[in-house]
Amino acid sequence: MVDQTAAPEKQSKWPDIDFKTLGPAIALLILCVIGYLLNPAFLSEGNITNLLTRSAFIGIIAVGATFVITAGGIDLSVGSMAAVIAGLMIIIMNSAVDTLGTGVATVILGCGCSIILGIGAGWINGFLTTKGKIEAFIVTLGTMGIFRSLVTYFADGGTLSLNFDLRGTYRPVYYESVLGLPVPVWVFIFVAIAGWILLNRTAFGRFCTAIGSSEAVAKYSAIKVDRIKTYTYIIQGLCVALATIIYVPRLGSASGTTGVLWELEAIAAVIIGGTVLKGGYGRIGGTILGALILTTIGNILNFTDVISNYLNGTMQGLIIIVAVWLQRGSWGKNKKKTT
Amino acid sequence: MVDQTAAPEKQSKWPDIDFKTLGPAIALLILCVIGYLLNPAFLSEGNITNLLTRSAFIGIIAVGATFVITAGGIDLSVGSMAAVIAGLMIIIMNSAVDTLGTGVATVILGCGCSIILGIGAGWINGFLTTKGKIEAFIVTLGTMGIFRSLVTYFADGGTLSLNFDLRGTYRPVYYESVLGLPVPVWVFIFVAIAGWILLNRTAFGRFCTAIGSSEAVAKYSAIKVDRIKTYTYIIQGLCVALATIIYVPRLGSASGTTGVLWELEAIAAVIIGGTVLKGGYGRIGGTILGALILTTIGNILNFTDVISNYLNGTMQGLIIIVAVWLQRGSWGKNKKKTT
Amino acid sequence: MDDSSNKAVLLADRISKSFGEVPVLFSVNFDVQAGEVHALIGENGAGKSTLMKILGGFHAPTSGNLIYDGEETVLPPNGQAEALGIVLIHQELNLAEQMTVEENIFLGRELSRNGFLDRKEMSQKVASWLQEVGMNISPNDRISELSIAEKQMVEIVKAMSRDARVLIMDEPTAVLTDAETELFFQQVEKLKKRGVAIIFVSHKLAEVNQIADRVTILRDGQWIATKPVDELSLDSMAQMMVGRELSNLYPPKNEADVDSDIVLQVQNLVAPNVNNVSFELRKGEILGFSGLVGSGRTALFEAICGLSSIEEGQVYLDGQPVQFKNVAEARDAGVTYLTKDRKGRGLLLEKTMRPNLTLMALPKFVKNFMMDTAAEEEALKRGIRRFDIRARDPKVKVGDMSGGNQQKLLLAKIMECDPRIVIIDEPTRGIDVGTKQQIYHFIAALAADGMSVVVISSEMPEIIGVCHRVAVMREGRITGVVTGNDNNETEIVRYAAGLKEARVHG
Amino acid sequence: QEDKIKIGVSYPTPTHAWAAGMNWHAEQAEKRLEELYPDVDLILVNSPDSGQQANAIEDLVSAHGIDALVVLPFESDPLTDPVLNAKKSGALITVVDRGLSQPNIEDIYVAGNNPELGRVSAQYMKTRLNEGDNIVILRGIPTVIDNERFDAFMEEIEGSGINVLDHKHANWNRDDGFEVMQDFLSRFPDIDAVWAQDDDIAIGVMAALEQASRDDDGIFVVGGAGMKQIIKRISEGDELIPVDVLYPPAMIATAMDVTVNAFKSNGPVAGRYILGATLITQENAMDFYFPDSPF
Ligand SMILES: Nc1ncnc2c1ncn2[C@@H]1O[C@H](COP(=O)(O)OP(=O)(O)OP(=O)(O)O)[C@@H](O)[C@H]1O
Ligand SMILES: Nc1ncnc2c1ncn2[C@@H]1O[C@H](COP(=O)(O)OP(=O)(O)OP(=O)(O)O)[C@@H](O)[C@H]1O
Ligand SMILES: [Mg+2]
Ligand SMILES: [Mg+2]
Repeated sequence: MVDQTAAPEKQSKWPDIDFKTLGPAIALLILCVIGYLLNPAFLSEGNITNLLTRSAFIGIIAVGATFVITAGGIDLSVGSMAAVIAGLMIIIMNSAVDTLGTGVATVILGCGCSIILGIGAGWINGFLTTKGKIEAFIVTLGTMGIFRSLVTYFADGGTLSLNFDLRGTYRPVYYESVLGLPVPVWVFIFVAIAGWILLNRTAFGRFCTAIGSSEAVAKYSAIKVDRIKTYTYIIQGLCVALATIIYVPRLGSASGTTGVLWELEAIAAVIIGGTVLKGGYGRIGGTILGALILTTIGNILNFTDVISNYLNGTMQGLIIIVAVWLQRGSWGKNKKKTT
Repeated sequence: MVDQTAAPEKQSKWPDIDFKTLGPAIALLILCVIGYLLNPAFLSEGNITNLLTRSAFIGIIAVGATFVITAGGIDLSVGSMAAVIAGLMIIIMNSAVDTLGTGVATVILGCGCSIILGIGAGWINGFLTTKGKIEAFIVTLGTMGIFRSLVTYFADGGTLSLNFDLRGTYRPVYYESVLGLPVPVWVFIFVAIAGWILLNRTAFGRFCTAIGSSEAVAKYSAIKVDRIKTYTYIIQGLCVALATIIYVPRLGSASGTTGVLWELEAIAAVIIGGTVLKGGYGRIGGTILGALILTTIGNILNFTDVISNYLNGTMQGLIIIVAVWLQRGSWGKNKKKTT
Repeated sequence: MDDSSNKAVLLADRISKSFGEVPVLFSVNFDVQAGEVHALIGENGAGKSTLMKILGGFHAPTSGNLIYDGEETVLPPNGQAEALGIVLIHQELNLAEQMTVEENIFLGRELSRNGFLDRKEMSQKVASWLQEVGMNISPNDRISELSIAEKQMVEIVKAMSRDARVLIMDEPTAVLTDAETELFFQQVEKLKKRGVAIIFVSHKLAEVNQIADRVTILRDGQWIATKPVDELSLDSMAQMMVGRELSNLYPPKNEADVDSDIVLQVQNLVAPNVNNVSFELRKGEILGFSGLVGSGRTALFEAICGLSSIEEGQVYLDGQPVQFKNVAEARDAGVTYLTKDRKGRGLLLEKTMRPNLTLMALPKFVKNFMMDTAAEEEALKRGIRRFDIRARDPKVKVGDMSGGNQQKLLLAKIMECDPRIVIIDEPTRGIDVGTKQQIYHFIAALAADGMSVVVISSEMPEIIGVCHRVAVMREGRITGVVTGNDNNETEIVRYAAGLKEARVHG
Repeated sequence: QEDKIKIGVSYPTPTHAWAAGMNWHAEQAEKRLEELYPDVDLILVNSPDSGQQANAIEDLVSAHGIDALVVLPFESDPLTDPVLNAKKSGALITVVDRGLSQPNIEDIYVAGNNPELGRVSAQYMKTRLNEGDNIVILRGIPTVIDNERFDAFMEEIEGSGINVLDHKHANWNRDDGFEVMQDFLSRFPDIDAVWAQDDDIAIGVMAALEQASRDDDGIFVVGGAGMKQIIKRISEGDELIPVDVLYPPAMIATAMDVTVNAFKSNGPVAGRYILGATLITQENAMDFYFPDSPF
């Protein structure tokens, strides 16, 4: 609402386009400069690669979240979903070692199951939201608790670990590079492009935006609101599954603490990127930048010990607020406003 | 949006009023019956008192959250805010012992500071949201991180403990009963009644509803939107301060883990109670019941060992979803609906 | 003009307004005196609403002055001018949907006693006001549960309750039926006698003729004339608005072929607010639906198009039984419904014209799984031309377009679906005479091309002028169908009011 | 700067008192060692979860080019690979508290003994309780550590005739300890002892006992880890909390000492240092009392 009412005030077109589109990019740039000034190693190839690879998890999940949020929903369950999918993947792969061995076949089986699980979990969220007519916030808060406790249960309170030999087979998916870029980054790029096309260049993306703008108008415009909304949750589930597929080889394990607070990070990435939380306007490009910004903040804080470790959270919070404030460009307009 | 479009579907007045108002009450009743069947001690006076006292924290915070949400905002920072206020209160009281002694004066000073801090923290959230034109989600996600890391910093990562003698003076605020009810329950009752009156019987309550319903309409009705929204965050801060005042004497300590996830619990209580997450419709009575429902779920799970400990989260999630589903009454209408 | 401006309560002196680079008003003069009704007319997008908003303080003029009570004034923003006695009823409904009638009427001006709301007092007042305008709703009803007409009446009650010295009303009657308009005008007369200065915007020229004392005509943001109403005939008003001679408003009726195929047949339909309705629609026919507000016309067609559920009865399309589960199925079968609630259900106000235009027919604009933006652009150009949509800035948000142009866009949107049967609910709501004429001709052309059209309208002349046959509904039933010579106002009103009821066989 | 010996120290963000104590000891050790050896730079980083700890270790290697890594893993399995990568970069690896899931990665291993903590607690219970007595258990956060402690406790208590009425997770948190204990007290009229496993939980448990006025009928609480307030009460002969089982937060300092030594002493330093789970009683309490530590 804030954005809707604020929008008409913008008198000239220039600063508007500027900030919505370039805002997150500028924020990221400033962060990079700060990082470099703190420690030139920040711009070393190794660090850049690390940064991109790390952003991949949250970034991929956030692409899914962009669809959910654009269509006016919200998904709080993604972190727990990632944990439970990782857990089940590991269980399935470990038990498939007996029959399929520790080769690629088992890994592919695991990835396949991951995708099926992601789609299934997304469908549950979507179904309960649309057919059950329960607020998305409640549904996904509920499934968040359920998924998280399920993974703890499967792991018997401890950690589920991938068979050691299997880990060798699976490792390259996280650690290898193709054409100079690590595999997770490629997956990220792929998901980002696919997401961008889907949101901006297909009828489906239009439907999401329309539903987020006004469900009633969408319904009267021959859009199958419930179905499309369910699809957004399924896309979210799929993205979580993909993120999990590249997460598992990294740490080779899953536990009750896997993916804690990823949901907030993902949503934050989406909002920092310029998507409107109440729906109706989504920007995949912004989301990608949002994910990069969040990862960079963490990275920079690891690069310096000027600040007490305890105050990391303070820095993170401040930077997020300032980044969004800068990009919303409200500082330029404040005095023009009448209220 | 869901709710706005759903509303016109309701054909007869009866079932509508029924479920919105009585739904949470029925859900609570069912829970109590289950609790009693699992273990008759559930209805013992001691347990009921424990339950009510525990609900007081979340309940008081949730009353504040009802205002914020009704006016179309959200506050994710309440748990961390409680922690940082508790921490500062303890620091202030401990250092006042030298001058004011360990008597009531110091406790009153502490409580006064708590209220000032709560109002201040709420004002910061409100100011950044309204004047900074930053989404409430981002602002309060940021302040959530900031508050949480501040308390960890103050406590040096550990626990801040109240001076032992002071604790003796302050203890009764949590542990004593007046007319058969513990003090926190009285505070809860007071806050609930004050909140109910404010929301339902004053112009301010109407302004909140109007803003949540449509900011444009509210603005065109000469309502000072920014100011009212800021007030809702200040009320939220005040409620957090009150909750903290009754929390501190319980264990006399605060740490980085104090109040973790209270924000989600408070918001869940509000939504379970029937308030609409996107704003425009708030129910204090429902919020109270929502808080009681959440506490009761936790209590019941401690009263039985039929379910694996690890699955507590699953039960909690399921019960929340089912409770909301029941009260939304969509099960009766499903077949009449078309998409 | 000169002598009148002395007595003017509110006077606009050479007002200009631009939105960004787009100029909308050019040095317009306007004034209103105590105890008079001053009507403002003009084509869609002429700048009437913009001028009203400036007079109400909601927009600041780019240049020019407002003189209130003889003093140059800068009005406070956001409806705070109400405190000065200037009240505006917006063209677009401006109510908080989830709140009750009473809460809305007193919004921002609540009566309190000792800091607590005096709910009894407010409730009583609202109840008596509602009664005065003949409204049969409770102060505790939620706005979201009211029909559009009822919402408009609530707006009117809200405005009239505010002890205005200047009451500005932007198309208050657009969604009202004649009966309601009549009640409304009685209130206006009362206010006038009390010395309130009233500004009235409408596209219904007959109404203007009836209620106004003076008329100002605006064209393309320019002031054209201000005249006492007696010096103007309906035709001259229309002519001055449009800037050219208007031929006959309604197209000649070529009688529909009574033997042509029945494309849509409805038998004993029971649905929410619809009670056992049967009718049939032939190829090339224009079938009107008349009735009072809330008679169930909208409910009937929403049920047919899959927007609400059918409880009993059967719908046949080309003789085949059908039951659409959603709008998409109806659209794919060639049946489309244009809603009367253009703001709430018709258009995405935050988006520009293009996505709105193609939204309903989106599958048509997909090429290789991608949106074909070129085709969309093409469609937009076509739509703009065909329906004469005038938006000075093609990238303007639909919510910022003038009401009439929104309506035209909505029509264009429906037509993108290439329907065989098109159901238009209140097709000309808020549309100027010139464009109305175009739309009527357009409907006639559709029928001539072999399409079937259902026109739901509360404007009696429109129904009579355009339709071959008219079904009249009352309380969810069809009480009669009139054709030929019976297709006249008295006959329809008798059916609508329940004075007469025919046994209608399916 | 280049010629300095850089030692990265990575451990979980202190979110409960024990970890805060560990953090305090680490900071003390940093100050002490950097003063003692000007050419040693210790870099302390904490992380809130496994994934971020992996990030932090990567950053220690890539940005700081560490010569040695002292790591207290958030969880064993997930951090095995990242630590292995650090080792591949040539760093000396010291693992603290939680072993990695593959052998031979670490050069030095310094750890407490979780099963021992459970066992010692159970043994003490057996000395105080008789057959047919009832106890309740408040566990930590569901993790491997909690499982190890719990399983060892149950194994030891088996056959003694002591009834374990129920066990619930109190997440090493005071508030949870308080609430779970309140409910145990409503549920079970006869409880003879409580194994709280951790001193934070024990504090909550004692508050609940006090509230229900059941703190003076001979019931006692066994905590764990060695929080200063608890140790103080033990030293004063408190009946309610007669003993504590040590799980020293200072182990990280030990590990840092040993690691620095590996660079400073001539002989090779390697091996395993397992610190016992000492039973703290009134007699030896003052040996474990650090009034300045936050823990
Ligand atoms: N906030 C705005 N931003 C940009 N353009 C605007 C805005 N408001 C109005 N306009 C433009 O100003 C012009 C005049 O609109 P206005 O609403 O005043 O017309 P109107 O005479 O009331 O027409 P109608 O009879 O259709 O209601 C239109 O072209 C419209 O698009
Ligand atoms: N969304 C709704 N919620 C509640 N009641 C409704 C709703 N829509 C229609 N009704 C009621 O159903 C009845 C029929 O309404 P409907 O809109 O079909 O009438 P209509 O003849 O189209 O009237 P109008 O002249 O307003 O277009 C009325 O009593 C109306 O109040
Ligand atoms: Mg207009
Ligand atoms: Mg150092």
